[in-house]
This record gives sequence, structure tokens and C-alpha cells, in this order.
Amino acid sequence: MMSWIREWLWLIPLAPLAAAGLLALTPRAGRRRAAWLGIGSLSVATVLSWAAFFGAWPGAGGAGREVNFTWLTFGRTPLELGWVLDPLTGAMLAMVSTVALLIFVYSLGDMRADPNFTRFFCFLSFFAGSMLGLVMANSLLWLFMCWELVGLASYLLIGFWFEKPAAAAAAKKAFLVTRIGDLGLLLGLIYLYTETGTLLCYDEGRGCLEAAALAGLVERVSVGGITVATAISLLIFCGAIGKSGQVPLHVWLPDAMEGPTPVSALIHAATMVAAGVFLVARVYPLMDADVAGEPGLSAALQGVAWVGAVTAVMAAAIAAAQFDLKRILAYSTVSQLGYMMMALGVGGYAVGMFHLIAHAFFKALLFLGAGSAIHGCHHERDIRRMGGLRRWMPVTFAAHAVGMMALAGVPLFFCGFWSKDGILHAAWGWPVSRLPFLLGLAGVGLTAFYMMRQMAMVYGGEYRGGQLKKEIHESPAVMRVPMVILAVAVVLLSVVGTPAWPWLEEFLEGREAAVRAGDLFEHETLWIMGASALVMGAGLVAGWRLYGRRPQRRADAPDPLRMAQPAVFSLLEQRLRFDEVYEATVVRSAAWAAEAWDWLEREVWQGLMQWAGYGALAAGWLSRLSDEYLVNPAFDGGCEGVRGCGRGMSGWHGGRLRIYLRVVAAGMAAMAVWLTWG
Amino acid sequence: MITAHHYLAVAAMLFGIGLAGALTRRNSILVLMSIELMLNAANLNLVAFGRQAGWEQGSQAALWVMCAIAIAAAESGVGLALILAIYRHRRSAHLDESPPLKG
Amino acid sequence: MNMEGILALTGWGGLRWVGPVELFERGPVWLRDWAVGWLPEGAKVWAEGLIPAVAVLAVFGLLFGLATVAERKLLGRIQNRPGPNRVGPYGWLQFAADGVKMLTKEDVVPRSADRVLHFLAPIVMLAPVALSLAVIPYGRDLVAADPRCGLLFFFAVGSAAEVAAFMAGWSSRNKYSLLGAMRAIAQMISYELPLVLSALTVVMMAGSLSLVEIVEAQSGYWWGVIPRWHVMTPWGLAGLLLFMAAAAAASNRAPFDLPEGESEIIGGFMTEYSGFKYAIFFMGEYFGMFAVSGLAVTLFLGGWQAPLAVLEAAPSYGWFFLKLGVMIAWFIWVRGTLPRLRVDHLLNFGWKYLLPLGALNLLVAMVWRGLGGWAFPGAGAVRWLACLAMIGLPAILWGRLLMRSRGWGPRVYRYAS
Amino acid sequence: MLRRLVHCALCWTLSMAGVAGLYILAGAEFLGLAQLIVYVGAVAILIVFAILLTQRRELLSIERLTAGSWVTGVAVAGLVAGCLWIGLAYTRGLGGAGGASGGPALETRELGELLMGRYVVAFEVAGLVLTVALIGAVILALPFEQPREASGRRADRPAAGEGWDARRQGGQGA
Repeated sequence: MMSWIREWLWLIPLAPLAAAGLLALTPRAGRRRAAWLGIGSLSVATVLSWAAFFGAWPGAGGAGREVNFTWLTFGRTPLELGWVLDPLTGAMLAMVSTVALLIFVYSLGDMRADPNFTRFFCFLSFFAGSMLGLVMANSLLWLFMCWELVGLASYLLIGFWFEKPAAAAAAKKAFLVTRIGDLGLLLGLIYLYTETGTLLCYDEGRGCLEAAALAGLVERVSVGGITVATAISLLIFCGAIGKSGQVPLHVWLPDAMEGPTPVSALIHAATMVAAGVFLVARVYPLMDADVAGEPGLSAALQGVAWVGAVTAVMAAAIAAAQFDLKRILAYSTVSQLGYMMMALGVGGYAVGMFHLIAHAFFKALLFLGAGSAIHGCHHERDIRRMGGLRRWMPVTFAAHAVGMMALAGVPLFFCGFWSKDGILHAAWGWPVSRLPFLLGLAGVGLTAFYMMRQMAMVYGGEYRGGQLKKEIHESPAVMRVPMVILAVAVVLLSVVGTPAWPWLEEFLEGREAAVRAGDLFEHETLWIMGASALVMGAGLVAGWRLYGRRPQRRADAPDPLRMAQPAVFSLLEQRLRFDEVYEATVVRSAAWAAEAWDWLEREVWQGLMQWAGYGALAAGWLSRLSDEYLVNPAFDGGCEGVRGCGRGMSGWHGGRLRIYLRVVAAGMAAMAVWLTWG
Repeated sequence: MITAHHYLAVAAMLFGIGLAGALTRRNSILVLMSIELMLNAANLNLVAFGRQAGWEQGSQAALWVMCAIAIAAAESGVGLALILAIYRHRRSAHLDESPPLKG
Repeated sequence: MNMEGILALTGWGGLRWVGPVELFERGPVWLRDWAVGWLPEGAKVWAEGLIPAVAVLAVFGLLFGLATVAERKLLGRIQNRPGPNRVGPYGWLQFAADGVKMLTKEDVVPRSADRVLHFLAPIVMLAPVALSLAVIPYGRDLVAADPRCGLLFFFAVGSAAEVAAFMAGWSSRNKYSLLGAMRAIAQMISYELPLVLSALTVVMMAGSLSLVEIVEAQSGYWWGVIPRWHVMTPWGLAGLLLFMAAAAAASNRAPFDLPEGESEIIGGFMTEYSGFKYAIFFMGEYFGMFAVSGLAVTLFLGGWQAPLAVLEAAPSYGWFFLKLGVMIAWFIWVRGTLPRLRVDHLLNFGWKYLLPLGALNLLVAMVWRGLGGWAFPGAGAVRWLACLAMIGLPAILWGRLLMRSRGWGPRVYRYAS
Repeated sequence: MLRRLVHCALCWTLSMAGVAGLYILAGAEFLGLAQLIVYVGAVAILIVFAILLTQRRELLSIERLTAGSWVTGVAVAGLVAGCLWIGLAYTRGLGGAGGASGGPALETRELGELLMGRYVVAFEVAGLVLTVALIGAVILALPFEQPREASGRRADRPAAGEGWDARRQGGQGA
């Protein structure tokens, strides 16, 4: 029934990309056209994405999920690209396009006053189109191309207000830091290509993620005694670390908050950071190839799990000591991405993806809420200068609260609870170590704490922002409606991921789901649910006691936590000094290397080049001499000869047509006579 | 029965008539018409040989006839336009009075 | 005799019971076979060619007469006057009276005229047009001749009409005749191109030059109701409109009847003709109109195909002549409605509007075929609309552009102010 | 001998139609009809137009031939035709079965496939030649326009043929 969508899947990324192309040609004044083009094309993509989602339904598609074609042929080697429509792609497509569409609509309101509205929609469409292309890729090469396009789009969007130095620097930082990871990814892809000879994931048994290729990868041994599969997996994971902001390459993500809020929402929810997790999920068979059977035991996945766990708890801790509303959410994203990575690493593939999708919705919601609050407070982003907003912005408050509860993992009604619970459950079952589970549990408490802190400081208490109090206003409907839709989606999404009816997990694994209410009341499940709820509650209570019960009166009042633990707090406020360490090591050494090269350039190469130049001058002089005294006279003589010949020949021409005709006829006659008798 | 011989004979006559016209007439339009006659004689030969070969094998002959007809059309169009242009200058379409082609 | 069938002669010697449907459908063919059957062996070949020729000439001769009366009556209705209504019932025998008048009139030839050409011109005009009627399929198996290049034949013999016009104009030794001939030739040549182009589209899509095969290519129905006539496709619709516009000009019909614009050049190349020769010219013109109408019906309107499957019971030639009648009525209607064009407008219209659109239509037909592979739900509608937009939008935009750049526009009639 | 140029042209047209008939007789129906369209429909009209446009009234009839040109022309033409005839007479092997008028006819489809397939370059070149000829003919036949004040753009372009005229006069003067 829906198999046509498999052939036409390319339309999904094409629609936003085409819109981006058209928008690039649209003059600045064409705001209405920009909005229509951007939202219209993405609506088309959304409709098609949902069609693809249903097309990926278990048992819906026919044989062959992938469509491959030859892109270029080098000699006799065809380079093939292709796309695939499996449950993972289907779910990701539906999620990305839906969330992006809501964010597009939201940006209508948020960016209304911006003079570069058209450019913004151009980049936004470009961003969404690239991500949709990334998600459907069947070829890792295609994936890498879209990956880089996403990187480029994020660079353009983070630096959208490039006149602000901070934004320009943040864009540059995001671009450079993710490039470091991408280098690993590129190396991994090259390694993979040299080993398997293909970059197609699925190609009817010949793809690099299919059993035949994986078996070969596992057998061979690479540097340092690890298998080739592990080496490639770790290299590819480098890309995911960069893109998904894992430790130690997470530093770009909080800075990326300098972009417009819809961009932050898009980066954090649907597109950019999800790409890393998606990459790991896409190459999961490769990651998992090392130890067959039991998932989560291979060396690569162990690395993934540890990185994820450390990131989860560390970022949550940093988030607890930040004052920038969006930056808190940024660290929260880093932390949640850590959860996803941890889930993938400990073998909870489906749970990790469920958390990715759930997180996309509630983080988009949180960002939109934050953006709405910032919008209402005249672009004030410091939570110390907010407060009491629930009175003026009830809808934003409600939506934000739903998002906050989902993120914190308030039991039963919010998808965040179920997905996080699933992750903890998977971590508990990891045979290698229980430490990730404990770290995750600690992260739950921290998450609840900093979200409570944020809510209390932004929406509770009194307004601390000063004069502008009267002008605080609720956002327009075009911003409110997407938030409400997202809030409803966040609640509804919790239905499909409960242990009683793990529909999404079964969908991702290509099975029909069945209701198994008994699973909900298993001893282990209940135990973990109870534990996480308890820790979460403790975090909430701690947050409320510190910030909610006695709200601060003035913007410059010291933070209660700082008073309690000044050393820890200031360390966290300075983000564990990652930037400073990098500044002292990486940036400093790079600057030193640059100086060294500069010296080499000036002193050594320049001299060499100068001498080469003299040599060229001498050669030119010689060449000119030979031209003037050798070639030119010869050529002139030749020309003169030809001209003389022509002059002689033209004497033959009387210029009378009839005579020509007669000559032709005479020739013809002669020829006829010769042919007849000759 | 009509054989290729008959065709070739007709073509030879056509060619002769055309050649005679081209040589004896001074009126440029007539000369052009005569040249077209000669061209048609050649085409007729091609058709005769094409038929001789059987059209399954001889369809290339038809192809060249098509091309020749196209070229002839182009040639007559340009030729008549030239005659017109010359006539505008000279008030005459006679070849003897046409401008000498010598530069 | 019962109601289910009647005894009929099916060809020479064949006697069997046939139903009325088959009788009417096959009747003309049986009649021909029966008549041929009487003849000796050597004469049969000639008779098989001659009988259809005579039949076609007879039918179209009668149609010519009726069409003249119908035209005058329709024009009268359009102009709010009765039209001929004296001779015969409701004036329908007027053509007979006209014919008698024409035949008995004195045949005037100017003294300085080129007598031979003056005599030959009407014949050269009528004969090719009558020839071109031979290749049009009038019904199932009802065609006088089916050469493999029928359409090409149609246009090839049609080109002789230009020579005839020239002969008539030149031989009359009358400047109005000569001017009229020049106009007629210029117009015929200019409008033959869009005519051929739009016909070429059909040739491309049907994959054949044979008119019989082109009609057969249009058999069948989409979803069982919409006939697969070419006019039901965007390029076919556009092609029909282009074809009819060009056909009106190529057959010197109003509003393109400049060659005989009586207000400027008396009667054009027919100025010096009278009596029977004039009648033949007149007949040639009408035959030309029938021929292009028949061609339009064949190329675009499905020829003799019935518009609905249930209506296939009616004889196929009935459908053909019904459609032909509609086309002729369209010609008359246009003549009664539109004023005559100016010469430069006429040529501009042909070269700058019809010709590019004809070429574009060819392209659209290619796109139509290229999009035939679409298989998603609603593909048919999308394909239809896309192709229609491809030809329709340029037609409108280009027309507007020409109008604006040249200051062409709807005529503004200024009365004494 | 026909005295009137127009009669010549019409007879020429008739002979072209005759050649077309020969093509059809040879089984090349498409070629014959194409010949008819091109020669009768287009070239003949061009020729009569050229006659009407270039011949002054007294020149509508053809000049008498001078004896010299008559003799040389006919002699050369006769020689060539005679040679062809003789060559033809001594050629054998042309009257075979393939020569029968009932042989296979030329398939238009096959011709089209040749034109669009193997010989597509020839086809395209023919199309190019026709286009160039069309444009060239239009430019050649454009009336010479004197520079007009009304249209500034026309004025700075030298009228077609102007340079040629000037050169001719210069040549006469020299």
C-alpha cells in the first residue's frame, strides 16, 4: 500500500532544500514568501515523512527496504549512494520533520522583528533538509555529506547574528570542535571502505552493516590488538562525540546558545545533536559486531557507555550552577545526550532511540518555552533578572512546566520518565559494571534539581528585572500553539514507551507490539521505577527548598547554593574549566605551531620562491628572444608565401558566375569522359 | 517492368536538361531552377539504387535523399534571397550583369 | 422479417442474417464489395479505387451544397435576419438554385489574361483538395485510401493549393488578383507551419503517420467513461485549439479571409473569375474546410470513435459526420463572430504566437509521455494539471506580453464623440 | 520553347512533382511526399515569388539565346548526358529482382530511426543548415533601410549592402 513512498523518499529532504535554494534568491523584503516557502515545503516533507513512517510499519513494505543507485563511476568502480526506509529512519523522519515544523511555525513569531527573516528561513530550511537527508541515508558517504551540511547549517545559524562577536565566536567554535570529531568519522569511513569496499549500509547482503562484511571485520585485527570492527567503531564514535556534544567535545554546545532560540531548539531537539546518537544507532550492527549475541559487550559499546555516563552526570552538575536560561537547557541537553549514548552503549538500542525521540519533543518544548520567556522579557536571558513570569505568561508557564516535568522524569504521565526508566533498567542489566547505573541515577537527581531551580527562578517569586516590568507580555498565538501541541505530544508519547506496551521499541526492532501488562509489575522494573522516582523527588525537594520556598528579591542576591558550597559552585559555574584547559593546551599549542609555520614561511619558503621566480624570469627572457628572432620571422615568411600564392591564384578568378559554371561543367564533362572511356 | 535502368536513364536526361539550362541561360532564377533539376537527378539516382538494394538494405539512400532535399531547400531559399538582394541593387537578375565576385 | 435482424447481402454472394447495428456499420463496405463483384477481373482494381472516390465526391458535393445554405442561414441567425428561405423547404434547396445560376452564367476571361493558366487554376485548386479527402477515415474500414504516410499525403497534396492560388492570381492580369494571390500564399505558408506542428504532436504520440492508425490509437476509454481521444489530454486540447486557429487561416476562412478581403482587394485572386470556374473555386474552398475539419476530427477528436461505449451501436461514420458537422458549425460561428484581421496582425499571430506555442506543445507532449511512468495515487491528475500548466501558462503569458509590447489589445471602437 | 518565365517555373514545379511520383513508384512514399511538400509547397512558391519580385514587365519573357551560348551549352550538356547514357547502357546487373516495382517499400519508421540514431549528426547538421539558411535568407532579403531619424538604433548600423555598393563604385572609379 505505502510502498511508493520508498521510491519517493528523496522528496522529503528535497522539499526543504529546494525551498532553501529558492529562499536564497528571494529578496529581503519577501518575508511572506519566505514564511510560506519554508513552512509549506516542510509541511510537504512532514506529510511525506509520516507516510514514510507508516510505510516502515512492520509488514507494510515489500521486499527490500533500500533504494541504491550509482552516483559516480571511477574507472570500473561504481560509487553507490542510496536511501533506506527502515523503522529507525521512519521514526526519525517523522520526529525530525514534525518537531522542525512546529519550530518553523514558532519562529514566525519569534523572529518577526528580525530584518533578516528571509535569510533565517533559508538557513532553517537548509538545516531541516540536511537533517532529513542524513536520517534517510543508506550510504555512509551520503550520511557524511549530509552530516557536513548539517554542520555547515549549524554554523550559519549559530552565527546568524554575526554582528555580535559572541555569536560569531560561538559559530566558529561549534564548527571547529565538531570538525575534530568529524576527522575521526572520516577516517573511520575511509578505513571501513578500504576494509569492505562499500559504504552502503544495506545492499542485499553486500552492505557494510550486513553479516558478511561484519564477519570479516571482526576477524581481522587492527593496531594495538583490537579488532578492525572496534577500531572503525571508535573512529566513527569520534564523530558522534563531536556532533552530540559528549565529553570532551561538548564545549561548543552551550556556546551555541548565541543563535536565535528556534535555532537552539532545532539544534538541541531535532537535528544537530540527534545526528550523533542517530549515527551510533545507524552503525549499531558494526558497533555491536565484536561480541556476537549479547548486545552491549563489545569494546566499542563499552566506550560509548562510559562516555555517555560520565557526560550525563557531569553536564547535569554543571547545569545546576548556570544562570543563563538557555545555557542551563544546553547543559541539560548534553546530559540527556549522555543518557542516550549510555543507553546505546549498554545495549538498550531501542530505549536509547525512544529517549532520543522523547527528548526531541520535550527539549523542543523547553526551548520554545524558554524562547517565549526570553521574548516576553525583551531578550533578557539571565534567570536572576527574571522571576514571577507565571502571572504574565500562563501558557508559557504551563508548557514549560510540562517540559520540565518530562525532563525531570515525573512518573507515569510524561514520556521522559518512561524513557529514562528504560535507560536505567538497561544500565542495571549491563553485566560489565553497575557504575553507569549509579551515575545515571545521580544524574536523575541533578536533573530534577536544576530544572526545579530554573522553574523557581524564572516563574516563581517576584520579578527582578527592573523597569521593564510593565511591558512583559505573553507571546503571540503563533508561538503559543506550537508549544501547546508539543506539550500534548510529550504527554501522549509516554503511552507508546511503557514497559507494559513498549510499542516504539518493538517498532524499531521490526515487530508488532503486544500489551504485556505484567511486565510493568515485575520486581526489577518496579524497583528501578521506584528508585528513580525517589531520587527525582529528592532532587525536586532540594531545588524547592533552596530556591522556591524563599524566592530571592534582588537580581544581585547571592545564589543559595553558592552560600552552601562556594568552591564546588564556582567550579561548576566555570563549567569545570574545560574552556580554560583547552585554551591553555590546544589553542596555545596551535598558536605556537602557527607562529612556527609563519617563521618558516617568511624565512625559508619565501627565499626559495624568490629564487624560483628569478629562474622563471630568466626563462621568459630566453623565450622572448627566441620568439623575436626565430619564430616570428619564420611565421611572417610563411604568411607572406601564402599571401603570394593566394594573389597568384586569384588571377584565375574572373568573378563571372557564368564562367565558373562553364568551368564546372567542363570539369564534369571531362570527368564523365574519363569515367566512361578512361 | 520498370528497372533501375529506367530510373537512371530518366535521371541522366534530367541531369542533361538541367546542365543545358544552367549553361545557356542568363537569368539567375532559371539557372537556379536548372541546378535544382540536376540535384533532383542525383536524388533520383539514389532512390533508384536504394530500391535496387531493396529498401531494407537501402534505407540509407533514403536518408541521404532526405538530407539532400533539406539542403536543397536551404540552398534555394538563400539563393533566391541573394537574387532578390542583387536585384535590388542592379535592377536585374541576369547573371552577366551580376556584380563580379572578384574582390 | 423479425426485429432481431434482417437479411442482408454481405459482399458478393454472401447472404446471412445480420442485426441493424452491423447492417449500418458495414453497409457501405458491403455495397462496395457487391458492386465490385459484378465487374470482370481486370476492372476490379480500378473499381475498388473509383467507387470510394465517387462516393466521397458525391457525399462531399452534397455536403458542400448543404454547408453553403447552412452557413448563410447560420450567419443570418447570428446577424438577426432570416437567411435564405425561399427555395425548397425552409430554403434548403437554395444551393441548387445557386448552382444553376453559376452554371448558366457567362464565363468571362480578361483579354490580356494568360488563358491556359486561367483555365487550369480552378482545377489545380480543387483536385488536390479532393485528393486530400481520400485519406481521411470516415468510419471503421471506411477510407478511400490508406497510405502509410497518410498525414504527409494530406499536407503534400494540400501544398498544391498555393500554386493554384498563384496561377489564378497571376494569370488574371489584374493587380487585385495578384495582390490577393500574394496574400493568400503568404498566409497559407505561414499557417501551414503551426498546422503541421500541431499535427506532428499527434503523430509523435500515436507513433504513426497513417490516419487510420491514428484513429485506432484513440480507441478505448479511461475508467470506462472518458474516451481516449487526444483532445482529452492537455497537449491534445492545446493542439486542437492551435490546429483550428491555423486551419481557419490555411483555408482562408474568416477571420483570416484577407486574400479575398472585398473591402481592400475586391475578390482577391478570384476577382476575374465568374460562372463555373468561380463555383469550382468556391467548392475548392469548402472542400478545403471539410478536409481540415475532417483532419482535426481524425487527429484530435477520435475520428469515428463513439464518445461512450454504449453509443458504439450507432454507425461509426455517423459519429464522424456528426463531429465534422460540429467543426463546420464552429467555422461558421467564428466567421459570424470575429472581424477580419489586418495583414501584419495576421502574420504576427502566426509566426510569433501559434508557431512557438506549437513547438512548445510538442515539448509538452514529450513531457506527458515522460510522466506516464508516475504511479502514485493521483498521478493522473497531477500529470494532467502539470502538462496543462506547461502549455496554458505560457500561452496566456506570452499572449499578454505580445499584446502589451505591441499595443495589441481588444479593439476599442470609437464612435463619433 | 516557353517564352514566359512563369510558365517555366510552373513546368519546373510539375517536373518536380513528377520526380516525387517516381519516388513513390520506387516505394519511397515518404521521400516522395517530402519532395512534394518541399518542392511544390515551398521552393516553387519561392521561385514564383522571386520571379514576381525581380522581373520587370518586359523581362517576364525569356531572352532569346545567342548562338554561341546555345551551342556550347547544349554541346557540353549533351556530352555529359551522353556519357552518362553510355555508361548506363554498358552497366549490367541493375535489372535484377530487387528492381521490380513490387519490391519492399521504404519503412518510414526505419528511416526515422536512422535519422535519430546512427545518422543523428547528419540530421542535426541539416537542421542547423536550414536554420542558418532561414536566418540568412531573411537578413539578405530585408529591405535596405536608409538611416532614419525616428529609430536611433537602426541609424548607427550600416544598411545591408552599403559597404558592397561603395566598394563597387570605388572599383569602377579605379
